[in-house]
Amino acid sequence: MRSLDKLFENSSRSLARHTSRRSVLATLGQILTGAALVPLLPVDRSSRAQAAEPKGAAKGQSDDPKSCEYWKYCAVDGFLCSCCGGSSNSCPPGTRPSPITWIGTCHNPADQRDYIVSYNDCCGKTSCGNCECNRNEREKPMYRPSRNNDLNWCMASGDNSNYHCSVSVILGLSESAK
Amino acid sequence: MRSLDKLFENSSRSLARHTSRRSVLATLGQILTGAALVPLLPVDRSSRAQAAEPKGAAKGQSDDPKSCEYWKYCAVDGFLCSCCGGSSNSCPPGTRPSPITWIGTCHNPADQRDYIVSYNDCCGKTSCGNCECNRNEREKPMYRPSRNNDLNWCMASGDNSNYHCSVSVILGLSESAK
Amino acid sequence: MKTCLLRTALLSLATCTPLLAAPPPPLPAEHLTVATLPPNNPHRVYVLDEAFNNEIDSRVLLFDGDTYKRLGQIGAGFNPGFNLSPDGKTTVVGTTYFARGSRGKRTDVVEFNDNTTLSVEHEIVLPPKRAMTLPTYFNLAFSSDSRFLYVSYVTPAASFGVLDPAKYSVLSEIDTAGCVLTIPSGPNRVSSICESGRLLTVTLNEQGHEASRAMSEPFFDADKDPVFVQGIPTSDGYAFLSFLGEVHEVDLSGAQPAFHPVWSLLDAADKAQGWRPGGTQVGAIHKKLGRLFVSMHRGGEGTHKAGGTEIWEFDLKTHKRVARWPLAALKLDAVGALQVTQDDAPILFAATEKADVAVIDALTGRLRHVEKQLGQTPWLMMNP
Amino acid sequence: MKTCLLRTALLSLATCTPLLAAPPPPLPAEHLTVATLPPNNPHRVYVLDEAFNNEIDSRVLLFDGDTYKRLGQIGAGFNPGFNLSPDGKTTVVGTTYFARGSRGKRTDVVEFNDNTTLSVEHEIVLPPKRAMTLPTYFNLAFSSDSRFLYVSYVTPAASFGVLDPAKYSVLSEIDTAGCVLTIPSGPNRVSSICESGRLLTVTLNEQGHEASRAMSEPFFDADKDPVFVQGIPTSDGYAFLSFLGEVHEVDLSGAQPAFHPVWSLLDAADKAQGWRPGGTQVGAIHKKLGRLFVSMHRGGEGTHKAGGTEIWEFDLKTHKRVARWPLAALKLDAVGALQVTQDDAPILFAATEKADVAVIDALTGRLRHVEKQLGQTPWLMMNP
Repeated sequence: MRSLDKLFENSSRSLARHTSRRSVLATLGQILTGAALVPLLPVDRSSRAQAAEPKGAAKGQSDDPKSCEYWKYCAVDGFLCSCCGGSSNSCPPGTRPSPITWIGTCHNPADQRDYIVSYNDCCGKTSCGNCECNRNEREKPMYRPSRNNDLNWCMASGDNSNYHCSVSVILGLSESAK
Repeated sequence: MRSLDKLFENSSRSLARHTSRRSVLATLGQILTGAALVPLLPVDRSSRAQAAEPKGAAKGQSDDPKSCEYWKYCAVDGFLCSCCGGSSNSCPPGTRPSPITWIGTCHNPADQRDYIVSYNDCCGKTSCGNCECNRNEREKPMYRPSRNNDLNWCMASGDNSNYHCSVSVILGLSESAK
Repeated sequence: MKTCLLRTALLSLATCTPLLAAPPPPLPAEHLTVATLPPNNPHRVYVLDEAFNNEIDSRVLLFDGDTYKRLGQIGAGFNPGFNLSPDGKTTVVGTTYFARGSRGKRTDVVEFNDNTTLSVEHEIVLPPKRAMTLPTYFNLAFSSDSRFLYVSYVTPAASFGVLDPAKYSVLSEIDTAGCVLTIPSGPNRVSSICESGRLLTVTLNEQGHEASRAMSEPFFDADKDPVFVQGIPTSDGYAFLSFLGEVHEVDLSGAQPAFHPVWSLLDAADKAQGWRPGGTQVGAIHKKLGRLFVSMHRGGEGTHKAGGTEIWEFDLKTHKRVARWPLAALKLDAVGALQVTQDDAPILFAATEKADVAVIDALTGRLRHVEKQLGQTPWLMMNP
Repeated sequence: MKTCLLRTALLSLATCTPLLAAPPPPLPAEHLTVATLPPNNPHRVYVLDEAFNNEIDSRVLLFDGDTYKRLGQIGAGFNPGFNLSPDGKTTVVGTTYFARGSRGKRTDVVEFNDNTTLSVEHEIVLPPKRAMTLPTYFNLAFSSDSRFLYVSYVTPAASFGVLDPAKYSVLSEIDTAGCVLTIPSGPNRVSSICESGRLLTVTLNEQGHEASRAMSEPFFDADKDPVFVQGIPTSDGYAFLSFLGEVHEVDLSGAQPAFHPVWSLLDAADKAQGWRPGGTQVGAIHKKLGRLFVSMHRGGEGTHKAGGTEIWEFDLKTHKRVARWPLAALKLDAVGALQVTQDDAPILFAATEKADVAVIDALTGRLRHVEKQLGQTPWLMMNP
């Protein structure tokens, strides 16, 4: 459980900056659910290319955070914030990170490790409309919200519930990488 | 002046159905301004093809009211209501005709006559987004509003000022066709 | 000239010949009107364009599969759900608006659109809890007798609202213990899908409050092979396809859900080739003919949203595949959404990932028409 | 392993060789932040995407002509006007919202966006009279000292509002007798363009109310050769191009407008070939270099909105064409909007009718970058 402790610590720190205490607790709840479900299977490379292919993304790996094929985006369904004025882990100016989120596991080919990433939406502006990315590795339908990317994770942002773009934030190593 | 009398009669009749007395008067005001400005020049065919060309419309004439090249659309800049659930002279279901309008003259190749047409916008829904048409024969900038198609003619429709699509309604023969 | 024409009709042509050569009378003045919808026909389809690049401007487009005409547009706001009333006369849209378009006060609302005038007749303002997710049959759903309208909430805590579509009021909110969406059955039952693979079924009383609830046995395994939430209406309930191509038919005609034996879309060869269903509306069923149409592609884990490169047709009685239509042969892009009309000359509507909508003869697979760019992102299609 | 690496640094490698061959340490955890804009640079451009197919979702996109990065987005509502404050720190957007997106209560408003945070800091609610038309420099404009903000009204009766951008209040409405738009000059003068070809200039008092008005001589003929309303900023005022390619430079530095001698973009050969300016933002001027860039095409009457197939560069002193850049050679579609930066290494931004924005070296005409699909319909570009 070492990495899980680490995980909570990181995620709570990173999220506390932007969110109320209530929503941090909500977030930890989400992450707890998600972390408990991290599969031990290795990532299926072939499926990744397939998943991205129909949406016109380039096949294979990419080191470019503006590319849908960038390793951290293995379950992003939306616009990449790195093409909208943000980065792979920062929201564009004038938008707000979603206080709640869901997490997944992505394989980094550079070090052959699996990482737990937090998928947050950036909220409060209308669709960025640039760099649409649709990858769904180990993504599950909405009856498992902690693994679902169809939900608008700006949902709990009140007057800022508009969806603008999506980020993917490294929280720590996945159990399977131990 | 026979045709001008006729023109007012028609336009007031057709518009009275949908508009308050105030706006009918406004309309007649617009048409009066416009009618006084109907040029006596014949229509410049070459210019028409050119005007439509950059927007990808087919060259030359068309009998299809869904085509930007249909003769009545010689100064339409917007979406053709005939592609949105309406026709060349009717608004789509659930939209409202603009109570105010501007008029132009279009040449009908079928009978070689110039007709005065009323360009109305259909209002109260968001952009139709289909059959965009951009033709500007004898169209003038907004300092001559009675000849301008850049203005959103839904402007006076209050809560229904959203622009959906555009129609072109025959009001009568142009003076030059006498 | 009129008198001359009159004389012509009565007497000889000779005297008028030169005048008859004169030009035709001018076109009459036209009158500006508002078009009314033509009489209803079974081949109409309501297409939700999510307008994903400009998502606050989603809309429902009414399209005619016979004339290939766009009949009109219904506003759908931001990240909407929608459905049709059992009598087909009303389109309900559950959506969200912000006072300043992209920002400002949030208002969640259900709008009632008259399908003959395409105008909003009523609305019900909701608590700001509406499930913001992909549209399905279950974001917003009517009871069989239209007495109740159910709306799914996710905050992310899951619950649903019970609305009165006659009095335009909110009757109650019912917690679903993490289970999601509102699958209607009968006049007063609502089932929600749970992470455990079970259905939670809540029975309502006359006032639209919870009378009782029951949890079914699991009918799928969310870890091994999750089902799409896009249930497909059947004669006694809904069919749920799984990521790996299993068909779970749920009978909702009784007090509690019953589950038909599970069957697979795939034989050994299909499995070996990696065929799977995928898209935003993966299948459609013609109830009377007992035929299932599915959007199929080849791919691995994570490809459940990939559009189909083929449409497969199955017989719901024999569970046999009776047709297989490769879309490349029809020069169509991958298909993300399918819908079929319920009449005896059914039309299959197939929306591609490039936003074209194909009109296909559901009996023969013959392509009749391709409507180009029916919006930006047509993700769900409904018909009465 | 950490201690080993420590020892390594201090002592010998030998003992650790096997461990050093071990994989690198895992990537550190990241922190979710909100990006701040990089320091300003002269090559930024504010691009208005009218989003014509979804017009309630217009937006202003901030784009960097050096890094080719999209820096952020400012919401712009429906059929907006916009402008930058004289100090470049604020983007003002004049727009309209409806309570239910496509319908419902109409609210006209001016929003003040902080250009360092791209967030709306203030708004002024307007009477529902805002001119709904193509964006220009004159739908919304600041006085030279930012004391006043002027907003054009058309109902279709023409007038304008005088706003206080410090107190966020409406100071007055001034009738313009049919003349349109608000061309600012000095701290308290507003000129409007009249159908008669004259400029109406209203001088304001301290309270932002009308102190006096005067009508200029006609400087163009709306029947024979109308000018585009898209004035181009010059060192002493604005240049207005005519449909037939005449250049009307208006000096607004004095109490009343003065008109420089009219000159033509076209020589006899150009005229014979039917060259004309056209588009939604037909030209741009580099003030210090005294260079005018115009989007030119060949066409007849009615083609004034056609994008340019060539960009022509003129010397404002000699009135001679100094360069001519055919866009086909750069593999660019027809160009509908032009803007140039005002620094010593200027960049020309050219927005095509296919919504691509080309980044061109304004000194050489060399194409540096094409930003694909910068929105749906980029119709106006502004820079400080």
